[in-house]
Amino acid sequence: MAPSHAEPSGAGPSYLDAERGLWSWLTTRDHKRIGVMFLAVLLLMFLLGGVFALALRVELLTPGETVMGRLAYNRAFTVHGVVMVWLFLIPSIPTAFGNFLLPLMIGARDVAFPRLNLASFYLYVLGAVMTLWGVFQGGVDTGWTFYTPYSTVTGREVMPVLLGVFVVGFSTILTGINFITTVHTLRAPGVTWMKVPLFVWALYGTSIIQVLATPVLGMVLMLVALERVAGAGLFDPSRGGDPLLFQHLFWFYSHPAVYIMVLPGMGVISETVCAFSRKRPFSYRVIVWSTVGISFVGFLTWGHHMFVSGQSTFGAGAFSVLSMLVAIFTAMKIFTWLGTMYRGSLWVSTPFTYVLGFIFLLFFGGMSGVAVAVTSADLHWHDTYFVVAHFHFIMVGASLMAFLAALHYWFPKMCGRMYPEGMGIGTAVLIIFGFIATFLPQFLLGNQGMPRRYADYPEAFQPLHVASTAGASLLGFGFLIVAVYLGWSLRHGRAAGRNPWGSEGYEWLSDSPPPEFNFHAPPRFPRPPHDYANPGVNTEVEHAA
Amino acid sequence: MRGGVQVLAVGAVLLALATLSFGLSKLHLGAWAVPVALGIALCKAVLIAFFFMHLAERPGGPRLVIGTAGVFVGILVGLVLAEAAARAWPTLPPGPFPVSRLPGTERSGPPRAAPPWLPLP
Amino acid sequence: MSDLMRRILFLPEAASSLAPRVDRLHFFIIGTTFVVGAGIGLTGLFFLVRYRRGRAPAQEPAMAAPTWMEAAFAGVPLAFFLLWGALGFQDYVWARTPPRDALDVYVTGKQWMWKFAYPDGPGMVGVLHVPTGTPVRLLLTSRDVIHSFYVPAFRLKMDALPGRYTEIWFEAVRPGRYRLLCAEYCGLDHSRMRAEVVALEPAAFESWRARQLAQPTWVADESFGEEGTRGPLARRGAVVATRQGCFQCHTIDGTPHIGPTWLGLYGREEPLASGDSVRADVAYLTESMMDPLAKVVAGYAPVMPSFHGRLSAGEVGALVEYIKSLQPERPEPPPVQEPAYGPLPR
Amino acid sequence: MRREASPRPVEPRALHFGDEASRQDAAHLGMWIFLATEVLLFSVLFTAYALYRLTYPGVFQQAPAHMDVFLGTLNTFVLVVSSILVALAVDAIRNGRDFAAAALLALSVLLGIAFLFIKAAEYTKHVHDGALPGAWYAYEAFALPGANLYFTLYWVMTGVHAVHVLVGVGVLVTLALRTLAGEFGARFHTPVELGGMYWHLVDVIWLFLWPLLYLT
Repeated sequence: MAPSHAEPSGAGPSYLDAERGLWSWLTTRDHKRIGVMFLAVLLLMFLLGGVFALALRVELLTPGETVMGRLAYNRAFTVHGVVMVWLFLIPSIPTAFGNFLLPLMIGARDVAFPRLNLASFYLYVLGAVMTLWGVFQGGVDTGWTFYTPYSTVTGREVMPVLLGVFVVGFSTILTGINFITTVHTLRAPGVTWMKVPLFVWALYGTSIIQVLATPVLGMVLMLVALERVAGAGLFDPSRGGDPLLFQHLFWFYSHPAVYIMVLPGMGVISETVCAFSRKRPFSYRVIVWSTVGISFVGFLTWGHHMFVSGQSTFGAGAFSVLSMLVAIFTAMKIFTWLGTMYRGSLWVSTPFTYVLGFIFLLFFGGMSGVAVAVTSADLHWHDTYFVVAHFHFIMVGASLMAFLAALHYWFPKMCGRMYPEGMGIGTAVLIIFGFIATFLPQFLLGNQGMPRRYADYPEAFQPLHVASTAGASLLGFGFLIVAVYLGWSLRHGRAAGRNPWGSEGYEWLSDSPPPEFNFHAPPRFPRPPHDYANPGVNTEVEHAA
Repeated sequence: MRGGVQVLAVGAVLLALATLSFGLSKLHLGAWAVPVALGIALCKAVLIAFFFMHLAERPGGPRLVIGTAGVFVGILVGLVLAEAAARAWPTLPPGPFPVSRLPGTERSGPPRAAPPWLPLP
Repeated sequence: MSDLMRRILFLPEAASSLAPRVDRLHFFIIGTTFVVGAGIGLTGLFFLVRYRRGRAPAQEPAMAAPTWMEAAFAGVPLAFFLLWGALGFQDYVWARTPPRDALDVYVTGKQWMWKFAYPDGPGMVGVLHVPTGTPVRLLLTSRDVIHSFYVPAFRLKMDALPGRYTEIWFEAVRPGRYRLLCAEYCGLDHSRMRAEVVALEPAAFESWRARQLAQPTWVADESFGEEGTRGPLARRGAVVATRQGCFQCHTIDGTPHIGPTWLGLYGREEPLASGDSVRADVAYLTESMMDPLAKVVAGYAPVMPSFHGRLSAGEVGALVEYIKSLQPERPEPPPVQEPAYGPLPR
Repeated sequence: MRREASPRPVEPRALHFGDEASRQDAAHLGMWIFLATEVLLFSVLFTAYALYRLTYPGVFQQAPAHMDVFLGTLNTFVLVVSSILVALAVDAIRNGRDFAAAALLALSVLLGIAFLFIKAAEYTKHVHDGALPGAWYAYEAFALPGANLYFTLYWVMTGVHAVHVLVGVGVLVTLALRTLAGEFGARFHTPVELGGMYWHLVDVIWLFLWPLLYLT
């Protein structure tokens, strides 16, 4: 190594201060700044999706028309679904926290293709703008699933949304390519495959899914667009086509997409549960192999969305069994996290509160997933609020809790300041409670037979809807508090210091916030991450000037 | 220069295989036609990947990546076909079948005439 | 016991022979979930109290999962999941394999209504009459987009796809009226696409059927309004209506859509949103085209654009004449809706 | 600071990657992942083809009779030869003969353009027959249920492929010009290899399209 690239040792400017001005942010190739920009846009999207979620809950307070008509309702749930799934949950943890942390966690200076990384951000913004323009201008009313033939015959403008989601998908692919290449080629000396931090493993698994599944979605959306423009007929029964083909292809992407949403969250939990239990993971290899297993088996289960769609009984049986396999990996992870806590030294902090919520809610989300993957039970539950509650347990109860855990855990890493801890724990409890109050009634609604996407419903369903709406307002209030105190802490939080959590994770070896090129000197990782039996062995090399 | 000879040799094999595909198509192999044709195409693809796309020089990552992609293509095509083939009569669509549209969107299906930029004879 | 569980879980009554089967598995799964979930929650809480920082030694105990435990993590849940999968699949196959002696009913989903037809009898819109204690095979299809036939009390759901038939069967065990919902999102009025299944004692069903055969319930006929029955002005009106996009909101077959149907509209007494009512005569129809928001029929959103300046006087006359011509007749019972195709050549 | 014995793992310092070998490794790996996404992109169309071939077996067997098999086969040979030329060009640039490499790339560009022209000729013929995709299908000689789907698939598959050929031609032109400008040589030629890989992938996809659409 040429010694001419000597960097200042000790306290240099952090990545936040290395360059100044808006332009330096917009043209940056620093993975940390790109991660922060992603985070900012993602939070905006979450706000938008959340506002629509509350609007939907208010509309469902009473049967008949409460605050909006049926058309407005159909458009609103489409906005909620499209924004939350494609503009928030799928990119959320990988693009914001993954971008920020992945190079830090493997001791690299940046991701493998920094320019591609920036391109990915701008593609995401472009796709988001197109999608939002589409949903507000044209008022798309297809739901986020774009089921044919409805999406090909509806009078609303579906095209800009299809193209927007396509572009967002491209951004996802670029991030995936970048992450896989980075993990393969840029690990620091000493970081062997079985010493890669668990969050990085989760990102790696996620990237595999993103890279292999997203192109399928892109092509399917293009085919739907072609159907609308040219009457291609591939999904149109009046021209001999088969609408089930669309469902097959769509779920080939969109079922693994569920794991795109939840796998990074599981990575966050694996990371934080070790940090706050002061213990190495109960079984590193179980977590690693279940991560890889989920990203593989997740591709084999898409047909369980189609048990009552007219698919063959053979297909239903096969997909049902394969779905059971993927649930196993989640179960293994849950047991391993509990095992990690066993005889640890638990530090009850805000991230850890979210971890506990995550484990508990993921368990119920996963089990209800198994329940709807049971073919006969799905005859009753398919497309009812049971399914709605199930996937909200996974997407909000798990992914969003993990997002909040990550936000609090790495908040000091990103901006060098702490948030008020007591407030954080209280709000976390409030959010978890509000979440259960929102979605537990929805399980019961599903049992009672309330189908999804209903603007209006028979009166028998009202009590549970009222309960759910009450819970939702609690949940919304909780998010509001988080926004307020985190915003306050950005300016006024107390300085965090390099490693406020005393974590052994590789990323905490550098300053908080990190310097522009992550480490002042090449780090040395002789011990695995999360090795709390031998604290302080992993260090940066003392710079020999 | 050894590399150049190798490229030409592989190229010759590729051209020969292409000719073979074409020749076999004249024989009308019936049910075997598609598997045989796809098998030959796969051979060609493997040759190109290994010798032209430098896979021979790059063990590890790249082979893993393209192998995985192949597996997933197999899963997608295979499971969709397996499901569709097992559908009982009368669930396979019998062909063009009149479907009524949303009232008023009859025009959303384009006309059975060429678009203006494609003049028909 | 089952009834208590049903009440706790908010399940509707079990009114078909399938429902107890589904419920039994449901209780098994939910019971296991709650036991294990409570275990996990309590374990977490226990750890939280017992191993809270400060109480436990700060030094990390050297500990890793033994292999047998890793295997158990995977094996035990898998055994449960596969057992449920197998039990469920058994019932699923049962639910999708109709007995030979089943009564056939053809079900057609259409935005946003359900139509039912018996092989020998008249069709019905919105109400399906079935005998109890008899297997009923449903052959479902759709006229436009995908719908889903869902009767919560029967625990039964099957999509109705355009361009093909799907089948499912059920056997109602008790007489009663059961709610039928559409479970697959199908557009504007998806949430109002409801109907009813009326289960009758076999004897009552037979007498109902005999009565229906003698005096069929009126059903809007699709083929109504053939060219020959209309005058030239009405025909011109049909062309104008197509060109102006009237059919985006109005139907001519009796189906309510974004706007009121035109079938039988002329001369009808329409209730207004304001509480009054108005007789749909030439004056009202003309006013509605020119100033549509003046008198909106109750139950419809005020979304119609004004056609003032977009329609000539002649075109307005033609439209009115066309609407006049759309009077319901008492049609023949619809022909038997058999699948019109044979087995596929393989 | 000492250097690791093997080129990987890389020191996270200096120019991002430790040396040229690991830079190449990363570039190739990234390119392969991108190619994998392309493969999955086309797999959607192959799935649709397989499903409709299963549904309308007769139509798909008769369809090649309505295709211009001669032009299709000619196109196969054009693409394979151009692929060989690109492989030769990579070999040439590795051995430092950059003018030869540029010439070979230019030749394969010509073949790529020839491919597009032949394809256009075919398309014209189909338009004259009325064998247009989807709703515009009006080919009297082949009016079976499902025939319109065959031609929809034909247009979409070859159309998406043609777009890739077009992009590939653009890439090859850029590479040829940059080679002529002396940007690449025996030492640094990763872009030529990557661009070549893209072109080969386009070729491979055609090698699957050709038997499915023209031969069987």
